Amino acid sequence: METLELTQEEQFQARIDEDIRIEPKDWMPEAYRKTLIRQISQHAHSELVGMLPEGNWITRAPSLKRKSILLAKVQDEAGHGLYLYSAAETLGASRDQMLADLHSGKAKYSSIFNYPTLSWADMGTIGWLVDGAAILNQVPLCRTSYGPYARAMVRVCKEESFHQRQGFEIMQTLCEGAPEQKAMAQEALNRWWWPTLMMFGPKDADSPNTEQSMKWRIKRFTNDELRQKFVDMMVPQAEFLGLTVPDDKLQWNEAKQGYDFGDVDWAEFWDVVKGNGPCSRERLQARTDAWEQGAWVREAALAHAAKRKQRAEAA
Amino acid sequence: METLELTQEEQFQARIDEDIRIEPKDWMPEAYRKTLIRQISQHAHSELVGMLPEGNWITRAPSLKRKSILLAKVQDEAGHGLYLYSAAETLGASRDQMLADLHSGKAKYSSIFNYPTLSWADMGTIGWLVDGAAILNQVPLCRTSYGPYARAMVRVCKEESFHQRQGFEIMQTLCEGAPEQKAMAQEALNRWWWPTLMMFGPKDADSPNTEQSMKWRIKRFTNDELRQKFVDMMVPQAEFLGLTVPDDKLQWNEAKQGYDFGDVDWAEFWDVVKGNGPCSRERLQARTDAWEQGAWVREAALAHAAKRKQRAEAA
Amino acid sequence: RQHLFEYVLQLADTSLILAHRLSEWCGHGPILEQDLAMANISLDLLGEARSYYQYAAELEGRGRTEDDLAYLRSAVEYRNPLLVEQPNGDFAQTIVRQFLYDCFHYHLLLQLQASPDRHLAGIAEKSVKEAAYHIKWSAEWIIRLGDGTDESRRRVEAAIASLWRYSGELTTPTPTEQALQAAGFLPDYAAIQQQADTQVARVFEEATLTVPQGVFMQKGGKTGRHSEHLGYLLTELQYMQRAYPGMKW
Amino acid sequence: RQHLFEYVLQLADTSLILAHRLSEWCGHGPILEQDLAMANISLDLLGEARSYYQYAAELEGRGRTEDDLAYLRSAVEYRNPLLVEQPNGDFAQTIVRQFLYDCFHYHLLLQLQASPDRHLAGIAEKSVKEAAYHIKWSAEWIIRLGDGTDESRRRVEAAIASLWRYSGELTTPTPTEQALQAAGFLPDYAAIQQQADTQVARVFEEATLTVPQGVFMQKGGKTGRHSEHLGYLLTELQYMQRAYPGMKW
Repeated sequence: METLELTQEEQFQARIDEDIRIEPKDWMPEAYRKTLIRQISQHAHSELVGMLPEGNWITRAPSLKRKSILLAKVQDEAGHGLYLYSAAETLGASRDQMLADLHSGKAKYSSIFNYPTLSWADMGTIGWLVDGAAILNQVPLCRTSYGPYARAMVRVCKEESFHQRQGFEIMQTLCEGAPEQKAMAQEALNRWWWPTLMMFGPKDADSPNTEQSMKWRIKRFTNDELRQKFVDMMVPQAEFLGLTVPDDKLQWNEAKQGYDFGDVDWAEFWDVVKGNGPCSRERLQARTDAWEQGAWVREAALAHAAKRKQRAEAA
Repeated sequence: METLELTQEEQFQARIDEDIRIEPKDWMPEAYRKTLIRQISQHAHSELVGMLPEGNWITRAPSLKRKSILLAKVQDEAGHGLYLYSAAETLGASRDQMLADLHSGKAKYSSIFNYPTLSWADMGTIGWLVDGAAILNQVPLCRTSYGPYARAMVRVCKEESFHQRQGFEIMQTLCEGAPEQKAMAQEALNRWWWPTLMMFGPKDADSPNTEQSMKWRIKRFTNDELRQKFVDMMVPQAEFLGLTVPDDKLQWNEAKQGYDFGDVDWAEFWDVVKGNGPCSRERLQARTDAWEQGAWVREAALAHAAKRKQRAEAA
Repeated sequence: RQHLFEYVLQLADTSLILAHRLSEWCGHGPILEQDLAMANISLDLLGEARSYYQYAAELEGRGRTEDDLAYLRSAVEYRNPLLVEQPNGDFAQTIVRQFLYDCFHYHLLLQLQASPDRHLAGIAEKSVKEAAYHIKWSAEWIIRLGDGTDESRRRVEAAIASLWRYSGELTTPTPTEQALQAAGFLPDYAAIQQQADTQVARVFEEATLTVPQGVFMQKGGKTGRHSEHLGYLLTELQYMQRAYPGMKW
Repeated sequence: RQHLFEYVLQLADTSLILAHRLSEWCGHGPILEQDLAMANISLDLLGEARSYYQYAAELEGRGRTEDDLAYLRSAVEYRNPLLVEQPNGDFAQTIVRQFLYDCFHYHLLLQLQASPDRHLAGIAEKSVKEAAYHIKWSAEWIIRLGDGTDESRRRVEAAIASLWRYSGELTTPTPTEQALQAAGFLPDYAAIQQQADTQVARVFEEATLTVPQGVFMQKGGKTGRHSEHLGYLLTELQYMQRAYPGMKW
């Protein structure tokens, strides 16, 4: 009889295989918990750090309407960060600890945010390409096995696709505008295309954790699958805009019904991952500055709350 | 016999009356020394603080040539500050003490620098009007009784009149330019005219120290005399530029062969003197910030010099 | 009508400049939730500014758009009071600037709802609800900082010492405002000042802070005599419109 | 000729941006004498930039002026290396930025004097005298700060840690520079790098500072891929020309 009983781990995997959500109070393997905390907090950090490159153009947005849309977008990213930190907290991680790991460089965030935003067209390109890539990465996560994460991703993805449309619209306006505007759009695409392809991570052959993550259904497609999907989706959009994708090797492959495309500069990819991106230092500095300069504010809020509590108890 | 001997003070005054220069090693009354230190250091502080309103436009100058001229001009002001601090040091004042008095608010500087520079035309107006007024105040000081001060003023005045011509030239370019440029010039004149008239100090009736200073020949004209001279000099220049002096009461007086003009807003004058000028706080803050943030640099320079000296002595 | 145009423009500039300052915090706030709160208030003010600019453009009737008014006027043409252009400084400076402005803004909007100018009244009606939230937020922070730690108290006191002198301009009417008051379009500022003072006093008391007395009040922004800070703000705000004249974005 | 134009423009942008950064110190230096010194260097570089821009305009032959080139190009069109656009930071950051640049600049100018392009050689001949003064000044300060107090040492070390990674770009030739080197218009950078390294090592030794090893070198500025700092610098630098197109000043 005993041999027929499933171990906890087998029961857990069986639930996952049946697409039953895992909830905070359910038993879960320690490796699953740890992997999820790492992944969710990394995602939360990406939202937080991701505020910086776009935040860089809020004060210089070219119209009141654009200023408003951009500020609202960056604000949404702060909101996504909040959802995601909360989701990670259901796994026993504390927000302070996660932030400490970000600030110490222990925790990672998406490398794409280590590139600078140099023109207004970058606001379009980030919305269109970077958010587009993020959506491809994230939509499958709406069905991920961990309940709080999946629910957070549903909200995130809804807003992200809205942002993506706004980004595309910025590009469209530029491409239909004056020659300087179209040139600005092309120049931005030239800078962002390759870093965006890097967002899907290393090649499958160099991505050892993929298999376990797919088994746990916290990942549902491989890096290369998503990258192919992205190229196939974006090339026609670039053509629609009248922009040229900066890749000589790009070519339609009738047999695979998809595009062949050049190889990412993996040396650059690993340099950026190792913290040598063009803005790596500035991004982390901006976050730690905000955190350190805000310490007295957080302390004041705690001290005041304690005083209030004490007074309420005394009364 | 004794009654015929002159006291030290009488000898001193006799030298002054004969226009013989007083030099650092000569005997001088304590009040003379103190008055001079106050006046020279105040003048030095004015050069130092005076760097700020014009410095405010160096990074926004409208052409490379103008940027260069403006930077050189502000640099000259730093140089004037140096000459004048040195002149005051010959009277036994230390530069550190004079600066401490500036930073504590004990020492004054010219009130004109407590007004903000809000447009490029202010660079023209300051050169033309403010330097023009400064020259009227300062030219007589080239013949002042105290030698080091008089010699410093000779150098200062030479450069100031060069600056004044440059300021006038900026105004002329604006007035001969596009309508927006001429409007910019007029708007600047409107803001600076009255504060410039205040540069000559209170009315003679309210200026109790004038008499003693004139006796010591550290002042050679009264405030009202200089103010009249200034108006008589500037009104035709404004006319030449095609600008309107913002004074309803301005009118040529054939009898006195000079202009009648409206009264300065003395309430504003005293407010600014008391430290309530529009930029009083910012100016002093900028200077104390520079001083405090530079403390470690000065300490390092001293420490290094001491180390070198020690090594030289040991060798 | 010219006076109304000028006044609506003043309101627009004021909301825009304060919104711009708040937006500078975006991504750099001391607490993520407060980053969101400041972005919210900034967005409210930006929306209010756009309503005013659109209305001002309509009143002027010379075909200028909201963006022309915001992006193509120089510092000396801007009409915001000095308070809102002051730099963010630390969080305490931002909170004090916001609270002093909110106390005025909220009570002004309450009154403007009854303006005989229906368009203006309509904007006020919509904005007053947002302003009620702003003042709640900034008042709570004044209390937390004043009655928090020694450091927060020191910082909020320093902020009050540096910003109080700009509060008087808000309720000191310019000739334009006087003309509109005389015509019954604008409420009397003495009443608004009293309401604002009462609110400040109440909040400061709870925050264990002292209301400054006898401070010399600076003014000038509402008549175009700004601090030197505004020019730098405008170089950023206006750069794109200036660099690419007449383009659509 | 196109390469030469691009290269002269790169020299011009480099001198202008560094001059601009130094000019930001004006009125705020730690010692009045050093305020003067920084203004002097800034003026030298500004003069050098103007010579290059004028020559670039001539090479281009499309009627653009020095001001058109300086004021009407966007950040991605600017060609200065990343080092010179880095913010002033504290005095130590300014000194380290200056010293690293001076070591390259001085040795480059020494070589450029022998360029077959007589115009370029002429500008170099004039500028090298100034650059000799600059390097003397910045080297002395490196020594004072390194061998000064604990605090100055800590600060200069922090500045080296943050700026060293931009030094490699100076002697990493772009395709344009390679083409000019191949044509004999530009000296080989390996020799310049060696001379600069020797000088850095000598000065650091006297300053009791350690030369960093194995630092990942950032590049991009010379091909238009700048840091985010440059955009803000240009909003100020270009504001007037952008706001009032085509006017004379």
